[in-house]
Amino acid sequence: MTPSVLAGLVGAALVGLGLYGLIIHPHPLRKLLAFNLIGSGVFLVFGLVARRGAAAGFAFDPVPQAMVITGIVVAFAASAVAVALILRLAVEAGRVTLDPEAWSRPKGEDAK
Amino acid sequence: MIELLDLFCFAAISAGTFFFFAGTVGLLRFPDSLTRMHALAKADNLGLGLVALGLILRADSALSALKLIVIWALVLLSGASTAQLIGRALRRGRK
Amino acid sequence: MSELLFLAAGLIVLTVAVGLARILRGSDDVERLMAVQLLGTGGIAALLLIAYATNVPGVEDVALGLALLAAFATIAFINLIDAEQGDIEA
Amino acid sequence: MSLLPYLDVGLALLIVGVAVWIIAARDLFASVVSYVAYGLLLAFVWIRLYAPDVALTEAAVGGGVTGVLLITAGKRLGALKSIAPEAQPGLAFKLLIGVLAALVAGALGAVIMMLPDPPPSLAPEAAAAAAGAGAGLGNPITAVLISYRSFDTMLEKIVLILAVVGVWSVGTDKAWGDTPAPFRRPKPYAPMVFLAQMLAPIGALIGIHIFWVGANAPGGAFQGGALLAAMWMVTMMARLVEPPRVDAQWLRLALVAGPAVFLIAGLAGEVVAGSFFAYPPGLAKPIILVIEAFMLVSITAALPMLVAGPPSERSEQ
Repeated sequence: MTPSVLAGLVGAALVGLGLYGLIIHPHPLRKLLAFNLIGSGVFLVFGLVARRGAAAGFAFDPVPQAMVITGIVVAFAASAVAVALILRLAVEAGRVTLDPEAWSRPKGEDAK
Repeated sequence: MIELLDLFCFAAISAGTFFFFAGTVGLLRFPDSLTRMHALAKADNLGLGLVALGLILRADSALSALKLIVIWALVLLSGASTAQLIGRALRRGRK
Repeated sequence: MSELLFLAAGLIVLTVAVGLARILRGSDDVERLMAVQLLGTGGIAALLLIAYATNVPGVEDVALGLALLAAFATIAFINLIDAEQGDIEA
Repeated sequence: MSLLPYLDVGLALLIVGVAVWIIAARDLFASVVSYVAYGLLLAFVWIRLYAPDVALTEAAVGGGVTGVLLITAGKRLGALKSIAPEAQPGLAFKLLIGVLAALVAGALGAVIMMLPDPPPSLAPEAAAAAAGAGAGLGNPITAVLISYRSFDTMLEKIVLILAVVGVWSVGTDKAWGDTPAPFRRPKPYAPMVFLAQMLAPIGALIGIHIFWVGANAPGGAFQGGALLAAMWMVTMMARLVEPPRVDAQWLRLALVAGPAVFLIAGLAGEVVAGSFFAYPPGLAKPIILVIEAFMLVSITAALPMLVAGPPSERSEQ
């Protein structure tokens, strides 16, 4: 097994882990972290494809690598928007939750 | 001559690795946050410094060697300054 | 010679990982930050060692970037604590 | 007998271990801090994949700037002590989701083991782009970003602007036009000021260096811009410079400059060189350099604004 295949398998494991965390965690920031794990897992699979596509005198295929660079920046932008939304939600609701019923309950009267 | 340089490289990198090891041992064994911070500083400053010193001899160009020195200097600067910041935060936290 | 660099890189990553595990299991936020800083320094060292042994070009610039950002998270964190507590003494 | 495979396996285990910790940690802040460590470890893997450009981006954007964003969010959310512990899903549900996630990971792993051989590659076309339209670019990744897939890169800059607009629009009406909150400190603090004063000039130099060598070596506008943005944030945190008001004209100009120049150059290509985003031969290198320089400005302006979050009103004292 070459190092790049290993990296690809790590990417697959990260996608699985991230998916699990995304569904399991009720906390929105934990969901965001899990979502970023999925993203980086996909990037690693791209990295494997880039390494396999070594041709034309390069040690790698530059196209997938360039897409990963674009992807990292876009993932960051999306995370920033998500964080802003989560923080505003927390300020408005007085608690950090995605539970839609939390809005109909007055503040301080949280779930038992 | 080459062997002598290799020997120096070997010695510096081994010493650097040792200081990383020492830093972690300190982290595991020392009783409180401030002493643990002291142990970490050894890894930061000496560990990386010696590794960079060992690699300078293997650098392709003068610019690469210069960059290695700058890397070390930057870590020294950040390590020393953040130790101050962290120390203050720890002291305040205990009040 | 490159085997030696791998060995050194492996040892550094191992010791740093042990320290990281120890601290992440603790409960102090400031200490967790110290662990990340240790990983940052160890990471730079191991990165340089591996890259020199496998001849990846341009890795000094990656290490420069990491070294530059070594204190970044800590600064942001300390800043937040100070903003919370107000500057009592400063 | 080489040690390298063992090192690779160790690194892989370490990354998966840290990822498990991100998901499993009880404490929110522990999870966030592990994510910063995780970003750093990923930079390693990218070096092992012979992708120093990506490693640099991951270290600067993935580890550094995202780390600060998440630490800020984690600390502020952690301060809300009124949160009732949320209902955790039951064991059976967790088990079910675990099986589902394992299936997805397994399927992806199986696909990875069955990738076509010989592998498809766009490398020859990218090489042609580097030799033709992106004349004089020794770094194939920069050639791909700025020439072969230039449309992507321009739209990605527009995504950054949209994200800034999105973040700003989350603020309250009353605070509109004011400065973002997190960089405000009551008073400058000497060690932090010292660190920022030392770090920022060196960092600016390194950021511009990485931008400049991007034509021929790992680096480029993304990576250099991320480092410059980090340095700007450090100086703002130390109160060396004040954070800008979000309605400042120069800030908005800086944000739009990159995509605007890129778009103008692209449209000009239609007229001068015969197709959208084609660069006239002979002038390709200077045009690309100008586009990249303006992109650097936009990235440097956008990232701190994204980390800082929406504008918030100053507390009246």
